[in-house]
Amino acid sequence: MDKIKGNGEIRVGVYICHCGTNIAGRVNIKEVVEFASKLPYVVVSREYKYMCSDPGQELIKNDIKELKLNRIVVASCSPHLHEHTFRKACEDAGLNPFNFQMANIREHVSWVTKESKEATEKAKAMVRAAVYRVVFHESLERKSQEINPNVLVIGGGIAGISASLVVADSGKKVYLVEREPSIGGHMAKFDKTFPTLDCASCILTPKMTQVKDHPNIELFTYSEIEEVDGYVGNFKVKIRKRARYVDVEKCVGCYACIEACVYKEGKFPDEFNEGLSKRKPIYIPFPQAVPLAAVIDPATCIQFLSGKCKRSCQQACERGAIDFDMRDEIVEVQVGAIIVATGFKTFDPSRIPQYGYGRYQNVYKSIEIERLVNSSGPTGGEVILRDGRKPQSVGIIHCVGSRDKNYNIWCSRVCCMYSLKLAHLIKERTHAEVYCFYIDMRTPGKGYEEFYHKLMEEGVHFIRGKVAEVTDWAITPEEEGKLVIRVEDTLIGVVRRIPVDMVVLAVGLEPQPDADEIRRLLNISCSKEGWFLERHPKLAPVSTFTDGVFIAGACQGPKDIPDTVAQAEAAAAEALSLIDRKKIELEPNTAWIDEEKCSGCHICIGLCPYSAISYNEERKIAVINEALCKGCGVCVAACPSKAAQQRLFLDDQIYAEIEGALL
Amino acid sequence: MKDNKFEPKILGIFCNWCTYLAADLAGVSRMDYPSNIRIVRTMCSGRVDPQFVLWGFKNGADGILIGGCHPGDCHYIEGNYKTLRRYLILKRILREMGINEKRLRLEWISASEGEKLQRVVREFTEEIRNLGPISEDRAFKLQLAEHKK
Amino acid sequence: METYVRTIKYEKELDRSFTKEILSIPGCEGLTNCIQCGTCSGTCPVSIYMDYPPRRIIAMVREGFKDEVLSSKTIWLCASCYACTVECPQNIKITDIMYALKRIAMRERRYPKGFPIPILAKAFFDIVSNKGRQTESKLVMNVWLKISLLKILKNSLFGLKLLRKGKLHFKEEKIKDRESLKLLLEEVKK
Amino acid sequence: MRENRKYFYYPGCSLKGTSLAYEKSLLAVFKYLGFEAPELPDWNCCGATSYMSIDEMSAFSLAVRNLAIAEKEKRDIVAPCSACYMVLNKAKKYVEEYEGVKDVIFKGLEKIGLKEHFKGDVKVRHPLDIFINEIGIENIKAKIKRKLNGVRVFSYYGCLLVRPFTDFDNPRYPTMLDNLVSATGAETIESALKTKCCGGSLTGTLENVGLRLSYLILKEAKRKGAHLIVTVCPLCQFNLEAYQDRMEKIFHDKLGIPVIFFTQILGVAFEIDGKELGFNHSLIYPDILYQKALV
Repeated sequence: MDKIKGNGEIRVGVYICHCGTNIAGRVNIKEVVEFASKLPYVVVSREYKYMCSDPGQELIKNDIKELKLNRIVVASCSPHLHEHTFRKACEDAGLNPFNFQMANIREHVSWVTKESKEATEKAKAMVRAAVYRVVFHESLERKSQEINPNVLVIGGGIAGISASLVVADSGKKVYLVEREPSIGGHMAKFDKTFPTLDCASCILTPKMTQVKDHPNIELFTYSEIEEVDGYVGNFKVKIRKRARYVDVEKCVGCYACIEACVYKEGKFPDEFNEGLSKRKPIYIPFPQAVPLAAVIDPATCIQFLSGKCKRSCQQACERGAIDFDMRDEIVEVQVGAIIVATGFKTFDPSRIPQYGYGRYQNVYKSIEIERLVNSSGPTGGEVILRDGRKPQSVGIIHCVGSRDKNYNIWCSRVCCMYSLKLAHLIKERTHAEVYCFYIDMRTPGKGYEEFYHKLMEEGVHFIRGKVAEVTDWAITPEEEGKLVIRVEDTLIGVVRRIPVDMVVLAVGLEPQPDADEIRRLLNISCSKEGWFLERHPKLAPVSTFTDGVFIAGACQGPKDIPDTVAQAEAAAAEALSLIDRKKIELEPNTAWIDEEKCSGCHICIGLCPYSAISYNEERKIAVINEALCKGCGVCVAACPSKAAQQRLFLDDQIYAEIEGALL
Repeated sequence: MKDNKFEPKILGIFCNWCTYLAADLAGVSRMDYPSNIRIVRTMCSGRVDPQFVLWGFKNGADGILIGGCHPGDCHYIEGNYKTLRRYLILKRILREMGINEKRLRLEWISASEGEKLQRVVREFTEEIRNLGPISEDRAFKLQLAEHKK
Repeated sequence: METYVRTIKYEKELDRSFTKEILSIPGCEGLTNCIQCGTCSGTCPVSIYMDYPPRRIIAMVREGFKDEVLSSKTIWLCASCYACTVECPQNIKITDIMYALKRIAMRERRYPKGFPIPILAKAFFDIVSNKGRQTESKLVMNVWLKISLLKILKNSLFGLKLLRKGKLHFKEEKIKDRESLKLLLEEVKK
Repeated sequence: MRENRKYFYYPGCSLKGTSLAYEKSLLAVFKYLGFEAPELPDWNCCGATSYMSIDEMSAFSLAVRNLAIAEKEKRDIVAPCSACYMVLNKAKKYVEEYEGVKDVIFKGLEKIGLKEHFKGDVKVRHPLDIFINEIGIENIKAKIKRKLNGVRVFSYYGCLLVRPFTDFDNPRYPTMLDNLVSATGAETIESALKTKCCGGSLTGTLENVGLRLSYLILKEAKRKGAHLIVTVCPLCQFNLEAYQDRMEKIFHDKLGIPVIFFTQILGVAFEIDGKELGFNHSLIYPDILYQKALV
């Protein structure tokens, strides 16, 4: 504290927030206010119910003007939440916003401390640390940078499609990257959507076509993100266009190549039909695919396996679209904002052996049934067992892989509703007896509960109980040849054995297996379950902690189509709002070199991850290019002569903060 | 406080992007932990100058916890690797100085690991509580002895 | 005249301290997490013989229905096969809770009278506490003596069959250092 | 981690009583494979399930005394009885996980001079785990002299071996026993009942309950065309074999299915003498294993 520079009289104002009872319920505010008022340089110390509210901010602004305060400390929540708010208030009152420091006495004190006395002591220490630190703060200027107006959207499911269209319609350029050969995602596989039972492809296909035809959308299918560089407003993105061996520009989707393939019949599991039908090595994923173009799977194509195929597909293509020599291609694009909409994966039920998936052929995953009931699916919409029989009784098991600490703890949110939908469709197509086994029926949504009632009227048996096992173990003659579901009917309190022909496992939603790679590429965070983490669960649901990167749809957590679209459009709006600012102000926490102290030792140069530091041969000193500096401070910590310094994180500021914190 | 046991002072220096956010998350999730820790924020754990640590001990910290992003997850590409290198050297220096090296700990705690933060702070506080005040370490005893002369 | 049994439960008839006691026992801490899904009952091989399925026992313990729980046959029917514990989606150690309930029922002598399972447990306990090992023939005789002499007669042919095949013998099994076993058991019971 | 693990054999009460055949065949097979495991000195009852119903800490202390004796000699334990295996592992885990349990048990161990010998390093393993993960299925295959082709085996794990503290197999759908039995050339039968409870001690106390559980397993084995049942647990073997004539009367069903230990079927494949394998204790003799047609 003795080292304060002589830049005029220092007048600190301290403001302690109650945050309703969030802080005041644990911390003795009066004591902290009293304590703060006695700290050095403190002119005024006040409390208020909600500092972030208008009257709270007014209090600060008035004091700045009337008491000539030139340093402000607010002790309230995390700076990640309201630092911005209070800096703005300082600025409004004519004080440089960087003469401000925040003490986090909510997240780091009142919410994590049981004893009131301890919490009060800790709050005092945090306030002291902030006051000691703010004394060393100085006025700083923000630098601004231009924002690239293009937007990258990762993932071409309903979330990515919706976000792309909103952004593109506003006149901005969109790069939409999808890793499958067609956009459409999971929704393209569904027949009907709950609770309205409107046809999924009737509402999705027009949107897919719009994407294809939109002048502002550049579509990259069968492509993945390779590298992301840069920061908000100026991202450089490398996209790997995987070789599809069919030129999308030339292909018209006439199927001639597929008919000509040396395989007369499909032989390999069809991914789009969840393996319920077979495809050839050259195929079009589904008739409404966008782009409507064939793709060759090199893992099954004879030409790629042996090099000795007749290449009848190539000969059949009049437009010469097939190119066996095609290679992966890297395309680099520049964008100002990124929307991540990478979706989810369905739970693999073979992880629960007692449900018999993979062992009993009439145990299905729900997504397989979506294909079975789909009129463009492998059976033309007929619900039949693998041996061709029509099931007379069907059991639908909810919460498979969800709400279970042995697998995934979360509720997948969509399973109750899609199970009801499948129950309806199966009943409609087969007139079978349908049993739904649920733990809790979760139908919060517009028209959802009504749909549940409709199903009850239709005569579906609703049995409350988590199924213990599905077996082929027959005890009675009626059970022979059937799958037996054993469950406690918890509403009656009796264990039941129910023989059925078909079992449907309502599998839950999981993060994509490679979500972690996307997370690293974009420098965003995941929740511990693996879903992408939003900046704030309520107030910033589509932002991330990395500026300029937004998230939409099920990659953030399980959600249904309406919620996904709402979030996608919100993410698009956020991205547009960012881009339309044209310029972005950067946090002035960059480093610089004190030329007089620099000995030219080179230590910092090798450390900088952004190559922002160079050596000036003439003056024999290091020089930092502040446009490249991102403000990590690694060079500062390493500089042996203290020549490197970082704004907002000056050594003196941190020393003072540490001293103050150790009350 | 409880049982008149020694209550250590603990300084936490957390990076802005991972561990500081984990502490925020622990708060939002109401995961309580001992109040001994005082948290100071730097943008990257790579900003932690070894002198911060020494300054902390000098100013009465009985234990110092540095928190950074997991290897490979650093917001600034590889600042945390530099932290690790410095940390290892710093531990040796502390040993030489006669300060128990257990008083300094480095942990990788990501933004989603509120639970880990709680666990680490609990463990570390307990460990330091058992070690006793830093003034009982050799370095400080020597200093005190010097002083008396 | 027909009599009707009143089934309403008043708050004052519940024993909340019972719930607290169970919660404090190692292994029983997960009790409050139960979502009443019935996996335990459905998985349990003997739930079909129980007066209350395990799911209801958990619910009753949680709400302090001490009398019903301690006098139930359920806790004694549990064969401790751990199937419920493995499958419980909330990772509640149901088998451990059943053990805890058995112990309290024994302590308070609340188990169903003449029910053979607690008798076996007690006989087992006594032999092992004294000898350090179990002698199966002795255990069976002790239990049968307590239940009914008739049972011995009824099972004598069965016993003979086992004797002939060397599956049953009357040599008493015991450990050498019974002194230290006694010390150990006394110490941990304090 | 200790190099070159050494083992003690922990018989438990059953292997000295109703399941002498298990002890004989296990030791014979161990000898044949050159696996050394002397009997744990002055071992005591593991505490088992009944003991746990009376007093928790006494039950844990009984189990831990055995662990401490083994650890004193720096050896691990092989426990062939599923109940002993589970109980010993459970005691170890609870001492590790619960301070309250640890404090009491350590106080007890101190009293009998075993505290300083017990850190909780000792491992408790089942012979099945040893065969698969220590000796190795390939090594076992190489030593097989008599292939048991054509024998249909219902491999029955029972409950406690795989639940809930086992780490060497999937507790919901174990396969290790099937793998081992297949190594002899015998065919194993897929069944949902392979980990279902046999009734345990209920067969002795509530006969109608226990017998029905055992009967369902036998019935399923019969339905799936099994020649014999192979098991890893003394109580399962006893329940499934000894009461078959009684079940036949109650359930009006013809059974007569041999129930043997997995060590016995291995012994047959190794051509160890039947008496050494304890077949003289069998109530239902597994003729099928000795039919000439197999050779």
